[in-house]
Amino acid sequence: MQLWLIPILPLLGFLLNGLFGRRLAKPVINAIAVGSVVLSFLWVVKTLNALGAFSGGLEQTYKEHYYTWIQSGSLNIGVDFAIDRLTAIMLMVVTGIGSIIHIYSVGYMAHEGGYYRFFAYLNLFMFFMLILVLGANFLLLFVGWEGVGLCSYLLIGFYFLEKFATDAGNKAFIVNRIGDFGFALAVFLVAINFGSLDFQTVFTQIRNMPVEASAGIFTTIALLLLVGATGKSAQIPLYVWLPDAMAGPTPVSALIHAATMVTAGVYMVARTSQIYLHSPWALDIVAIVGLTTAFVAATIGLAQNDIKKVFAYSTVSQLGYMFVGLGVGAFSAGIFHLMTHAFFKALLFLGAGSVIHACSGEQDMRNMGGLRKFTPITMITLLCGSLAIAGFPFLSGAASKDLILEAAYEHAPWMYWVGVFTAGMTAFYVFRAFFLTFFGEYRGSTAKPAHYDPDTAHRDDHPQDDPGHGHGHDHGHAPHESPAVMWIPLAILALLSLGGGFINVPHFLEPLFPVAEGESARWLEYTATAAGLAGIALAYLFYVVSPGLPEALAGSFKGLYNLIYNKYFVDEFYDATVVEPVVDGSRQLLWRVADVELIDGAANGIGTTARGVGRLLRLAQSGYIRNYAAWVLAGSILAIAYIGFLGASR
Amino acid sequence: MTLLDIVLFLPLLGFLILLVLPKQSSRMAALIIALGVFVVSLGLLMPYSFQYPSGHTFTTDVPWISYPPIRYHVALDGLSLWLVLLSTLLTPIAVLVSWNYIDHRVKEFYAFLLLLEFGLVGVFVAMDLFLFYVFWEISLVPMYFLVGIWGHERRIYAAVKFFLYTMAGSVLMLAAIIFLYNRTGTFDYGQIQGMIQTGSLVFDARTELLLFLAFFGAFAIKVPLFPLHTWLPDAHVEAPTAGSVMLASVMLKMGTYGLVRFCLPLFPDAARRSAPWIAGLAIIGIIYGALVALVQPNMKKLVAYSSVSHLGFVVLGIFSFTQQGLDGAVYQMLNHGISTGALFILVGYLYERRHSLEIAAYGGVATPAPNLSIIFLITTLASIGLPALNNFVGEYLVLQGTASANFGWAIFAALGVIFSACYMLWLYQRAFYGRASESLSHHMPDLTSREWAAILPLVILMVWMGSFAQSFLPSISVQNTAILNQTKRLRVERVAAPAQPAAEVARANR
Amino acid sequence: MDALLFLVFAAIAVICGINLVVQTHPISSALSLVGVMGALAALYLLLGGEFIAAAQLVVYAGAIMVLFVFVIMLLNAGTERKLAIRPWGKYLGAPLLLLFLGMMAYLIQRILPPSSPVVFGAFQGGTPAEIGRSLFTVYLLPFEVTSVLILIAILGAIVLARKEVD
Amino acid sequence: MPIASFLPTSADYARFLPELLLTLAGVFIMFLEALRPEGKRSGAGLFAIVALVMALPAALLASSGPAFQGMLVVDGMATFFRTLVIVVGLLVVFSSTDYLRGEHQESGEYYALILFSIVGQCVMVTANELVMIFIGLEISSIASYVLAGYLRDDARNNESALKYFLLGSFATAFLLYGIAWMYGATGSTNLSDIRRMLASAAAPPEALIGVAAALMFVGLAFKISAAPFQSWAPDVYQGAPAPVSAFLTVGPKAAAFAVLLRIFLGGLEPIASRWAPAVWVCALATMVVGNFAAIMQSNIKRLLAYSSIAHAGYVLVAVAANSGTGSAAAMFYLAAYAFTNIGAFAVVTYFSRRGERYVSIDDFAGLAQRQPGMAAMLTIFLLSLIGVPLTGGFFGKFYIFKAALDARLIWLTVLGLLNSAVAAYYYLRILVVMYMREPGESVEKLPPAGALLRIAVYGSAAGTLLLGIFPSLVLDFANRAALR
Amino acid sequence: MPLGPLPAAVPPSWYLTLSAILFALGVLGFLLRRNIITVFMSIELMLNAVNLSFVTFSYVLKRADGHIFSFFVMVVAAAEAAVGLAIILTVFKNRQTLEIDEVSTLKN
Repeated sequence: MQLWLIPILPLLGFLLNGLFGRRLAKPVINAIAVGSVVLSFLWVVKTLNALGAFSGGLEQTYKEHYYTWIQSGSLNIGVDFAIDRLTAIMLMVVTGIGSIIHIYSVGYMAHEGGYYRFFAYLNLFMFFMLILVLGANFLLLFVGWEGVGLCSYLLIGFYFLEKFATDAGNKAFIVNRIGDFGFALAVFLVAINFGSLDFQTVFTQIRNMPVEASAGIFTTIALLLLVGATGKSAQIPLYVWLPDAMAGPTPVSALIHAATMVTAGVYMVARTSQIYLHSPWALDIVAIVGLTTAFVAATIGLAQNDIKKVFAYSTVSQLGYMFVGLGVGAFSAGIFHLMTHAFFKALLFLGAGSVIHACSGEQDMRNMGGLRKFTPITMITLLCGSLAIAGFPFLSGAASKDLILEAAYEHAPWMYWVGVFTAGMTAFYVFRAFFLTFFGEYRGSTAKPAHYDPDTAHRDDHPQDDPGHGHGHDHGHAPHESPAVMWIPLAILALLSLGGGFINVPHFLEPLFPVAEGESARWLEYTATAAGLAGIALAYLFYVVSPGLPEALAGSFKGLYNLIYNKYFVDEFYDATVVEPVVDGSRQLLWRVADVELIDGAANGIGTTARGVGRLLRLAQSGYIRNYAAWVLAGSILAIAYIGFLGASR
Repeated sequence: MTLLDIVLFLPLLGFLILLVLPKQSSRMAALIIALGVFVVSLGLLMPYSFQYPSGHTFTTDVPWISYPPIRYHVALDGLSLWLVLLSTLLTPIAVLVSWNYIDHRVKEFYAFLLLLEFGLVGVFVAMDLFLFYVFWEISLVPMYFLVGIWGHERRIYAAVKFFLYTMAGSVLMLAAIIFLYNRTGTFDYGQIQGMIQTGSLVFDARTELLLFLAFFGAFAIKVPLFPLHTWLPDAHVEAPTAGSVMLASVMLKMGTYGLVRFCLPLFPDAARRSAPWIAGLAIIGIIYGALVALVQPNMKKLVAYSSVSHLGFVVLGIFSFTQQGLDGAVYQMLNHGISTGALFILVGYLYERRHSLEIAAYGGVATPAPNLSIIFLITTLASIGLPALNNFVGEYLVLQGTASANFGWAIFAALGVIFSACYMLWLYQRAFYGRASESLSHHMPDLTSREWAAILPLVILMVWMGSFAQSFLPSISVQNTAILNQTKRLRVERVAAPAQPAAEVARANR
Repeated sequence: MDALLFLVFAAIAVICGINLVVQTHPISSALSLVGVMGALAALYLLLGGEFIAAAQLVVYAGAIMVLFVFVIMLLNAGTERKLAIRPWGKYLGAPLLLLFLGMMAYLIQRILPPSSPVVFGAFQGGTPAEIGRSLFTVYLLPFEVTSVLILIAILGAIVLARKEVD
Repeated sequence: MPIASFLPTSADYARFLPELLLTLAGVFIMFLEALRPEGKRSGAGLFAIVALVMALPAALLASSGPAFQGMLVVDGMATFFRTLVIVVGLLVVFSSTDYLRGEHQESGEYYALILFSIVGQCVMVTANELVMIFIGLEISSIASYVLAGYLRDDARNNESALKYFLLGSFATAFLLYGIAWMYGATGSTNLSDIRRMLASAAAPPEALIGVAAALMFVGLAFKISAAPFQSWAPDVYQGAPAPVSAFLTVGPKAAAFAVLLRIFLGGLEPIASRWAPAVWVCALATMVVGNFAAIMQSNIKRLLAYSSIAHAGYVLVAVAANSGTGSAAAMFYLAAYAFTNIGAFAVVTYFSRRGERYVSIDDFAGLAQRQPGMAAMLTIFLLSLIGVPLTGGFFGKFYIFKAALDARLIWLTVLGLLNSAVAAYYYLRILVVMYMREPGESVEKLPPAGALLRIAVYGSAAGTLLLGIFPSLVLDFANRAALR
Repeated sequence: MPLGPLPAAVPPSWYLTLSAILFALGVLGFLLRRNIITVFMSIELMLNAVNLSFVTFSYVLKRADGHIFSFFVMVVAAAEAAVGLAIILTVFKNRQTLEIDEVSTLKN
């Protein structure tokens, strides 16, 4: 089946653009970048079709072995790819959304510097993401896992002249490293306990093992994996990197930080569901983490003014939902939501991008408004996306979210209620953004300097070529609609987020995750939907009907408002408790004191002592013959005493 | 006269040739010789390319000194093969990187470089304890001069410190070697090893421990293991680029190699008994090195401390006494050689352009010199153990092995992986990202073809070793299995085994 | 009788010896040294060393001491001057010497196996004839080799003391 | 017993041939000197070289056995040391000529003295009789006293000579006193007899022998500059003319060691349990004093003097081992050290120039850039002194500590090895200034070395490396020659 | 020494004691005297003491070797005297002093 073609195509794209991109014309770069991804999408479709995924086939895992990567003792790790229905969905989402966003980027990045670099990174990301989903063992999964992390690092820091961008990049990478730390430990434990890292081998072993009554090896592994997942999928406590990640170009936020990479955690938990199913305890933790994240992120989302930040927190929140789904055992629901979320969140981000594009790089919603006049298409598509995420009946978001909530109710009603409330908040802040952007009057000054200065931003590597005019360039232009190459992808995504709910993912996944029989009570759906609609209405009231209200409200709940406006001061907390202690401790204590003073001091101390002894001995060398004679006499007396008399005693 | 002998003595020949050649031609001559040695050394791969012999190959064993019986006994096995190749590969690269860097007393410089290669290769192939010690000390001298003559401001302090540290360690090893001879009547590694295996040579616990420590001390200083590491930062900072490269890439491996080759098989019980302590030190080294590296204002110091951290992994793997741990450790030796070597080369490039090692003196290099920064990025990623790059395989195996030996160790050691990301990425951000100052952009040309030639092989190796580890691992693995078997037997059995006179055993082992 | 003689000459020897040490003028030290040598010559006789007693007087008291006195005169060395320098050696010396003497005395009195008292004429081996015989038979080689010694002495003296060549 | 039986046979003379040759040569040189027309230089140096070269085979090929009523005994050890001191003499003569020329003191007496002193040392190493030992010792010493003060107008020379002479004869008195007691205790001065006596049932009280041995040890320890009798050495070696210092640090020392081995490992072996511990202590003290005091030196001659003390300490370790391998190790070490040290001093001789102006270590700054050849040679010598492999010094140390471990002297070995690590520090300092500092005026106007001196330097270097790479050449001989 | 009625003859040990005392006096002279020549004479005193021991022992042993030995000692002493005094002369020529402590420029 040549599964290897799927990741290799983007890799080729990366190599071509990465090595020769600087000498290539933009059309060629586009052709390579977009082409490679689209091709791999087509190859995915062909492969899945051949495997009968679209015709109820692919019940069993299909696996291909290429070569042995690492062989040490009993441990044998091969480069194997495998496809089952879970992978199938991920493949479709990744390559599909990937292609769309690549196309969109052609328009969005048209005037950016480092063009080839951008697409090279994007292709590299596709490669690693596909490795992640195709990998048939933990280590290969880990390869993709870290690889996508790398690409996100590179793309977040794409505008590397800006300190905040590179800071965000480092933050993302390092926070993810913390997650990977857990993942790695889990991998070790798996290898130790099951003697292999191959999914099939491990899970077949586990299947015949009893479910753990109390916390045991499964719980340990599961929780360690969860640590990894929280890192990659931006769950509490490691979610802090995602909002900053918005420093990257918007398509990146859409592809990596909304649709695909951040869902890797969800995928991984689903992939290792066998382990979780053997540790109910761990599952509960997953659910609780998810729920908390969903709620907290949503609250923060309420008060953000940067449009991308709003969507970022909503991403965190939605990922929380997915984890709730997983945690309550509705794996298929989680994956379902993963897919739908990919549709509408990609849409939202790209839409936001289009808006930013329209407002010459402005991201603060307080300086937008009234755009419906200028960018009708964008508005409509965004509306679709917003409705979908708000859980408007029959739209994709509603379908998947309701499944999760129902499962949550089965598991523990209070979870359901928290979820519903969160859904309400979601609807509110999404539409808050929507209204602030498109309704009211345009508040942006016509000559707004961009938050970054593309003049230099695209001189970042080849100063020689003429500065194309980036977003910041059309100063003074009125906001304008985006070109077709940008809005057509929007349209496609809009359709998907409208109709995506009718793809029956749970059924498709049944061979992997059997769905609980029995129809759940209808009112559950109604309440959820109601919450969504209420949120929308509230947003309309606040930001269209009486725009003064929010400030008043914020005024009356100042403390609470500041708290959520400042994201609960979590970053500050981490800085104060982790970052600074480590850095200062290392500098002052470990380096200056321990290393220089103590250890090196001791070493040099030996030298000093030796020199001191030397000085003493020199003084004994007085130069006076009579003293020397005295030495001889003393020595002879010692010798006589020792050899002559004391010698007898021994 | 096997191929190995040729590989061993060509550098010495080159050294002599350089001494007689006129100054101006020495550069080219050195390059040709070094490359020649490398090409010849590739022939050593022959026996290892299709099957993986566990025994020795290219053995030469002739008497050197009649009494005490010291033999010129050199041989190659899966363990030494790659280290030899590493040395022969890095020498020409070192020649290349010093092409413009070294402008005075060029001839001596390259002569010493070749002499150093001679010593290093010798250390890895010597199968006679005495011969091993001889090469061990020989390799010390040229490095001393490389640092002391062509180094930076505090070069003399650094050189002397380096020499004395190593000397202090090795004299005790010499004592232990002599002691072993007095007990066994031979210096031959194989024979002594055999005696220990057959149980005809048994030490009481205390003696074995002391002997073990005598060897271990020498190696631990060379590695360097916390807290014996303080010579390393000085030596690295002061050494010229080529010196740092050879020091980090190959010389430090002498220590780890010694641990695997001598400490484990010769004193299995002592090694096993002291493993927890050593592992403890290794772990401290990993975290400590990383944390101290985090706050270094000087690039070379940073990389030096990172070496302390990385080699902690190697030691940890060795003393995990597991197949994976040992394989990982040996593989990590090579990885560290490649990636840290590359790092020093790149730092050297920066220094040649800006004449400063202070990170603060840089910033925004990526803009004027994109290629340099990309290569640096790849190297950085390799050294923080990004999958599909070389270090990942090594670190994974080490940690896997350690975990199966003692999960607690693995937890702490794995922390090192996080910190490594911190200091390297922070370094990269400060040096390469941001806006370049005018003066910097003017003095920051991109890589020249010579520089490409020096760095590219290493970069290729990083990817290759990361993605196709199996082209290296099997021969190493076979060797390590043997070593592990040698350390398996517990003293109780050996005491029980009939103690036969040493001479007999010696004959038996012939 | 023997005892008396011994005591007398021993006393002379010791007194002269002490005098040598305490005198600050080299000449008086030299003369007291001559005294010691004379006394010793007498004791040698008591011990039956006729030849050696003669040699003692001729070589030592005669030749060597003359040489000393000659040099002292040549350099007209006066009494020692007081110097600021105070090497600690001499202060350490005296107690150490007592220790030394103590050990030797213990050795001589306690450990050395006792032997018959010294009676004049009890030992006839010290006559010139006897000495001559063994010098030219058993000790031929050392006797010859000493010539080299003398040669060097002359040579050395010339090298060091001759007037400048240039 | 008939007188006839005492007449020396031809065999006796054959075994005494080297001494005879050298003596005759010495006398002949004195005649040459006397007959030499004013201002013309006599070929004394050349003649001395010829004589030594002739003496070499005579020493090497001498058939072993006693001579002159057992006054002498030619055995492997005697041959070894006789050869050694003769070679030493050769190298010293080579390295002296230019020096004397520079000082305008090139007169035959110098060579005559060297030859006579070597005669004395030959006598010492062959003697089997305390009388002979004593006389040989005195011949060698008196010649050395004169040599040390050879430049009689140089205050440093005088002082060195005076110190050497006074303290030397002071120590000799102790040695004599010891001999006297040994004679009194055993009734003999013949080492073989003494040993037989001590081993026999009629052995005198041990304390008696002990005291005698102690007093003799003092005398010899002084000659080999072992602590606490070392204090004269630095002053003397610093004050004496450089080539003479070279000679003093190896020639008389080697001979004294030979005597030490003969007396203690030979005659006094039966009471080893008494003297071995004392030697142990003495060895350690010597190493420590020598090495640590050397750390702070700035004058290279003085530094080498201290280092020679330290090396005497290493050899004493071998003596303390009190075994065949021990004495073999000591012999090998002395050979290696002879080459190394003469070489080092030869370079110093060359560098210090007239009046020994440049003897401070800092004067050597940048030598490697002006005279790379000489610097390289000095490097070899220093590395050998440190004990880096492939040099004689390394193998010397190796065999010594091997012997020590054979004799279970584990702590002495460890401490000794650590000492050698300390030693590395001050030798490195010289390397540092030679290679890592910029040249100063002392180096700027440095004339190229003369031919004879070159021979001395390169010869010693060759010897050092030869002993380092093929030690068997000498070591096998030493092992065969070793006592027991 | 035991006092009381004087015996007819004294045992050799008395001679040896005398020699030891003289030896010690010689050493003392070496340590106390500051005039180089006197110091040298002290050495001669020590040698004489040794000679006494030799002669005494050869009386005890009834053998002549001791005498021979002390004869050689005398010869050596003579030689030493010649050279030694020559050295002292040169020193005096250069420094115009015989104070032993002033000959101490080489030190440390």
